[in-house]
Amino acid sequence: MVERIQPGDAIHPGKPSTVDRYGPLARLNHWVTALSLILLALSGLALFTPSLYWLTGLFGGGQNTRALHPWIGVVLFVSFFVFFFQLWKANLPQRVDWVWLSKIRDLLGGHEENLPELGKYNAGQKFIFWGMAGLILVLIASGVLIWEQYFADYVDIPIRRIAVITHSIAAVLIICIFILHVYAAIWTRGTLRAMTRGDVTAGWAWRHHRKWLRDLARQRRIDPAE
Amino acid sequence: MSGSTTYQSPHTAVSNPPVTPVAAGFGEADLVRRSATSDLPPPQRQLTPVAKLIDVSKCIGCKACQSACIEWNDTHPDIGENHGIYDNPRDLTENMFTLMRFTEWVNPETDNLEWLIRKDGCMHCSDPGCLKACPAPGAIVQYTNGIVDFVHENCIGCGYCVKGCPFNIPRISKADHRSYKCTLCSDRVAVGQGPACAKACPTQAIVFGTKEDMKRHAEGRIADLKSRGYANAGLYDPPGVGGTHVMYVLHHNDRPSLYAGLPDNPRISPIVQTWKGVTKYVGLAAMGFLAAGSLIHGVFARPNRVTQEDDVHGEDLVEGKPVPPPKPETYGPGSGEHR
Amino acid sequence: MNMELSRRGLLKVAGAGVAGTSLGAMGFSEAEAAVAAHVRPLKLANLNETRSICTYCSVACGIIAYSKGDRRKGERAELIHIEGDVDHPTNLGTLCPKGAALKDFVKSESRLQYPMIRKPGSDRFERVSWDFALDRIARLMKDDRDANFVAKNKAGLPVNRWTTTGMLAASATTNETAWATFKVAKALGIVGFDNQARV
Amino acid sequence: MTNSWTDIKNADLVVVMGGNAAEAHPCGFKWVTEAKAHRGAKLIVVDPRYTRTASVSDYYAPIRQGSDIAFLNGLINYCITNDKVQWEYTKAYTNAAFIVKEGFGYQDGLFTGYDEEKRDYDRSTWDYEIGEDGFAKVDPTLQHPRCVWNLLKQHVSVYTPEMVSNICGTPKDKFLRVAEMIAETSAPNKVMTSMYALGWTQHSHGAQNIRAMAMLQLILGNIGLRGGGMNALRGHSNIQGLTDLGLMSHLLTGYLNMPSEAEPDYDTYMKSRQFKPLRPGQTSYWQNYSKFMVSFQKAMWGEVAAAENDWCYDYLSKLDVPAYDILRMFELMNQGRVNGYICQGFNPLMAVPDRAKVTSSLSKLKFLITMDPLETETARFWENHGEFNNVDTRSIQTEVIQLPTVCFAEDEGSLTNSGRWLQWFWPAATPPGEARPDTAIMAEILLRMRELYKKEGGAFPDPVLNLSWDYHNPREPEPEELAREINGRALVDLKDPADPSKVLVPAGKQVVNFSQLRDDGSTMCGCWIYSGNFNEAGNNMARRDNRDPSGLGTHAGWTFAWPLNRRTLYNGASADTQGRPWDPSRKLLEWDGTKWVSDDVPDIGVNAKPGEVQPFIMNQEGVSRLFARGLMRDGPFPAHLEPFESPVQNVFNRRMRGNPVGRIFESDVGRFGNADEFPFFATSYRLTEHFHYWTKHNRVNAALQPEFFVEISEELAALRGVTAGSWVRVWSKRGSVKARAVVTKRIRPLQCDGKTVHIVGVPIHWGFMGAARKGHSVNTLTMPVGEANIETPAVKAFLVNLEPTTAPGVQS
Repeated sequence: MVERIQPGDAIHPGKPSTVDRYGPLARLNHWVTALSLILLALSGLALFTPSLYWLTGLFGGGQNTRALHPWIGVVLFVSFFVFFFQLWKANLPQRVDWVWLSKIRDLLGGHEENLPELGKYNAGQKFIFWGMAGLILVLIASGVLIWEQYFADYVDIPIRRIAVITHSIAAVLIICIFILHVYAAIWTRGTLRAMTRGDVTAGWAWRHHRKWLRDLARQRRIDPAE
Repeated sequence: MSGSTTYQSPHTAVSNPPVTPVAAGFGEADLVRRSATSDLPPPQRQLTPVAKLIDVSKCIGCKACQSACIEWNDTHPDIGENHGIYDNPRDLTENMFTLMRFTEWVNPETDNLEWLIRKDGCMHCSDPGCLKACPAPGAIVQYTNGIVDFVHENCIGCGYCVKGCPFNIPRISKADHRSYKCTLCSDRVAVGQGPACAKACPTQAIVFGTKEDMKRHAEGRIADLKSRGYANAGLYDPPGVGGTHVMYVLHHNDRPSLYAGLPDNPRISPIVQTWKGVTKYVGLAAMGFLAAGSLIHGVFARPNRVTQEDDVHGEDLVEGKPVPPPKPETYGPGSGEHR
Repeated sequence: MNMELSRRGLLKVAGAGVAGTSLGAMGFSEAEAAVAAHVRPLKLANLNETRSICTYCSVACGIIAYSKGDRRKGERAELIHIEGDVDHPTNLGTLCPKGAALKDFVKSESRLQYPMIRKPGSDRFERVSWDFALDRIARLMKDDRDANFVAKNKAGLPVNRWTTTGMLAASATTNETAWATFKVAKALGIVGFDNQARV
Repeated sequence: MTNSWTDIKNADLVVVMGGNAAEAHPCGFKWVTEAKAHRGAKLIVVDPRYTRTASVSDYYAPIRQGSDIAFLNGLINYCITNDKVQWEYTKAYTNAAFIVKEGFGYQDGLFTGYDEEKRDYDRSTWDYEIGEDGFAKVDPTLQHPRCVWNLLKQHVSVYTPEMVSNICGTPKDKFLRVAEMIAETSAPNKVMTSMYALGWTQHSHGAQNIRAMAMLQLILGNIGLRGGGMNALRGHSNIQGLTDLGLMSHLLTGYLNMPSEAEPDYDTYMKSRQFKPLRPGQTSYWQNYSKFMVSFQKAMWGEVAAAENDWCYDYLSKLDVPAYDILRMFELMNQGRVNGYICQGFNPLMAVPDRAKVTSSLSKLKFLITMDPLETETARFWENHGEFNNVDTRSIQTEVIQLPTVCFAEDEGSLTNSGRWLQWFWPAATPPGEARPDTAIMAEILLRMRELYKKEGGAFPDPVLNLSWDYHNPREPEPEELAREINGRALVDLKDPADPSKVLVPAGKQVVNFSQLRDDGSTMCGCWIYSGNFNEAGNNMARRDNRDPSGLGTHAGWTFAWPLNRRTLYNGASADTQGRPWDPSRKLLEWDGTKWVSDDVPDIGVNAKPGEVQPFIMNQEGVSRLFARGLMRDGPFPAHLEPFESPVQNVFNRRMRGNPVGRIFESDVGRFGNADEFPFFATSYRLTEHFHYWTKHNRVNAALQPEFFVEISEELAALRGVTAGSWVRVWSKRGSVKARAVVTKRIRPLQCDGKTVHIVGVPIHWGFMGAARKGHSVNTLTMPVGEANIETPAVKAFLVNLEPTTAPGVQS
């Protein structure tokens, strides 16, 4: 059975041909989320370790950092989950993901041709997607529990202690994922334009998400209106 | 001086506070700990540790300490409600640094009612959990005399101190988002005066002096209590937090928790220890390792580029030209299914 | 005898015991060497001290009132703080929850500032001048005294009672105020004269 | 207080009963904790509630409020039965040996001579047998059946531990434990102190409560010693001073009496005040009465007071009733017989029992003048504050003039504390707005009335016009001038009677103390007992030498104590009949063979020989009185009396209600409830966080105990379905209040006369003015009963009912 095409994904023949990968809403979501995550990481790290406390300077001091961080978290949470609902189906795991994963060395070693053909997302991307989603849930939940300004009166201190350590660990993990995500996007040349212009080249799609491209091409033939 | 005075009671105050400007007797140079600061220069001198001793058996629960605390610190506690008990305000607040907590307890051994009244407030731990938890450099400091003080200019109101404290003491102001607690009246101590609560205490159940003297004074009090039938009377100076600079004489030192939940064995929560310890180091290491690894990979490994062949195949597919067929293993049985 | 004189010399009498040794421990003796970066400066600096006695109960604790401005020099003096007087033999500087909060009694928002009058049937007080109030009081009292004074009883013996106006005196005023009050009330023949000692 | 606050540290045993020293006088209570910490003293608390004093006690025993006499008589009985009596003291320093007149007796709860119609006793049999020599007859062997000791023994014999337990609800074992501890202080070197307050005075038999303890203290030999005595913990900062200065209906200054109608002239007045000694060689210091009286009259009316006009004796009002006390004034007011009222620093709308009657009474005034630093409910009694003061403003025709006065911080002068210390203080702040000192207000009223009298004439203006008012600024007398006037001065050169060439005090100079006063018009003195406060040595009340060479808390150089700077009253009794201190380690007075030596001022002639001159110098007997003769209206011995409202009957006379000579007004007879309708037994008190109705105005104290509540036992809460912190309605025959419920183990039901008595504690403080939450006031519930001897309102014991309700302002 053919994987369902994400709405908005489409091929534009040309020189070179491009493939629409993300619509404006998704890109907006992505960048709001990304910016939020960066700000959260910076403000969070400032409070996580004294050696980075200087980062509070970016936010106008410790008080502002403390006040802004949770609100940025709320923005990230909302933004990410609007994003999430656009993408979650395409990120459902498939058996091929395991095959892909088992050959990850080939990927890093520059032998992507040895890897299976993939749909819109590879296992790494899916891992990032689900990792982010899960950690954001953990972070927002634990973050609310330690949001002193509004919720301190409703949460027992032992719970708050668990929440704060959970928040810290989750934050570390999400930052790690974030690094992977950013690095992967940079290392895999031609990727960034998917989130800037919203499209990728057909060659990029062929190389990395060949099944996705094949599906789109097949769709195009079925639906000549495009 | 009253030469032939037969005994000396411990008075917190030997003279009235000065009105001529006096330089503080200790300051930044006397810090032994400073929150979120690793490069604190070692103090040049060791001040003699001080302590406040609260003799619960002498306390009449009059709340003079609360009153004196409010006045000295110019705080404004709310006029609340009666909740069916004598504890008022209902809890410590950013405007109420100390609080009498009342417990009615029938001693099962004697069948007598005992009204256990404990003055709650910052214990000035030798190993202060608040300071350990605090992320803001210099918001919490500890002097070599043992006073743990909050420096409100540096406080960011995050509430980490609340989680760090084993005694549930700091309170974050909803108005200015800074954390407040008893300072042991550091401003008074710095000019040779005892804390306002200790000075006011009508029965001198609260006394203040060097920690050593306070321990000695406590010994006398404990002996008196034992002679009155309190076999388990003792000094509460919990080792789990390295001892405290606010200590209690308790009639029932075997069961501190009788006194409105005074922790039996207080210590900084292991969770907080882990959070401020292992988590921080492992987390930083993980993030650093990953970032460095990526960098190294980026420098030394070839980037994953789209090849010309890929471009050709991609364009071909778009234009409907033949392209290499799908790799067989991609389409395993049921592989296209979502679930 | 004034307080300047009387508070010198006898200052450090009570209890040197434990606290005596503590004083040095606080670093007080090395004050000049220290830098007060964190510690709040003592709020009593440059205020005027006045010895007083707590106005509440009959333990009569010694207190020191700290004020900005010196009344003895005819300046306007604002009360800033009140604390127990360490030199006082009864309280040794301690205070109860009332005494420790005396400042907020003196500076209560419900302190009266001006003479007021409430006319019969009215639902409000109106501000009046002292002259008006005192003249009005003198008039009301004299009229009532003249109308109802019992100079002689039925047997014709002088009894000099004024029973239709009474007075309750304040047992928190000074002896000197009490004596002045006593003289006026008893001279007027007010027999319905009492103070809180009765209750 | 017979002793000073600092002296309490010398006690071996402290009994707090009829008071709550830790809560009402925390800084004085310090000396109890000192006695405990340094002498190993024990503290006993006997109270209906387990108070904060009890929380630091060594032993607590519950008692039903108002039954203290039974408990105390039980203690006396225990001591006598178990031979725990300080015999040498009792025999030498009390009237135990005095023989009482034939005919005196006690039966069915009443003493001889009761007249039910008049509600009064004929006290003629309550006296000693007088011998032909004019002295009272005594039997030093205590064998005579009618000697005081044997009468006392018989009188208290019914107060067995079982009887005490039955009346008071105190479990027998607890009573016995208390008795055992107290009896130990009969040893000459063991001293007990009694600390009491309004828990004893505010009953219809208040004076007898105190007498009972005083008698116990006497037979234990604890009066006059360091660490002993009867220590009345007085209320306001200068309530002692105002009593000493006679700001009461029945008093002049220094406990001189207002004359009564039966004393129309000075000779008659003085005839009953000769105070001839009842035993040979005794001091009977009141023999000097005329010196103090004449000097007082000279202070009042100066030159006008002369021998020819009996020192202006006519100027004094003559009372036709024992006193126009506060309850009587409100009764008269309610009858429409009072037109004007001045409330100087007094808030009767909150403080006087039966608030509904108080409101009704104030509403009938033509004018009300209030002088106060603060808003008072009284000044605004006409203002509607919903259910907290539900009055019809328009119908109230009272003109109210509210005058702002200074408070202590802006004032200067002296205050007399409970230990009789007159302490001077100085002004620290500028008064707010136009607030003025009370002295200025009183002066202005006087001067303006004088002007009117001069202009218009009027009713007997002489005492007003001639009142001595020669102050530097008559419109605002200075505190020091007034203090000097209180001390007194020589009006002419005072010559030494032994050597007329020697001038003791030149004219115009201050007398040293009252020993120099004379009854020939040559001296004046405002208040004789205070004399010495401000003499030529200066303002002794401002002395600040706080040294204490003995280490026993005398502090003789600190301010001034009346009389004569004496710190412990009756201190002559601190030594045995040989003049040796009972306990050398707590030496107070010691006879060195020719004179008494002490760091205090001896309360006995300094050369008066021990064994010959007895130490109770104010009494005609020279000794203390276990038997009070006819000096008390309700009996020469204390006898158990029930409160007027009580859940149980008087076991000695079930027909008798309250004190048979307690004062109630005809119009109030219908305002009493009974136990069927009002089954619970309430008491009123103040909390340590508060001072009466003042601290309502203080944000700090208001925060420390913010809201009106009542305290009940867990058992009563269960009985009525009340939970802690919920609202309850409490009502008596006279009114109803709503309060939060504090449900506590500190109050327990008591078993009295076969009934379970549930106690309801109702604290005072709240009203409708100030910073604190508005609240109902206790006096809505309390009874307008006057104590038999002194007319103090009996507000410590009354019947109420109680049920759950909703918050004020919320309909149930």
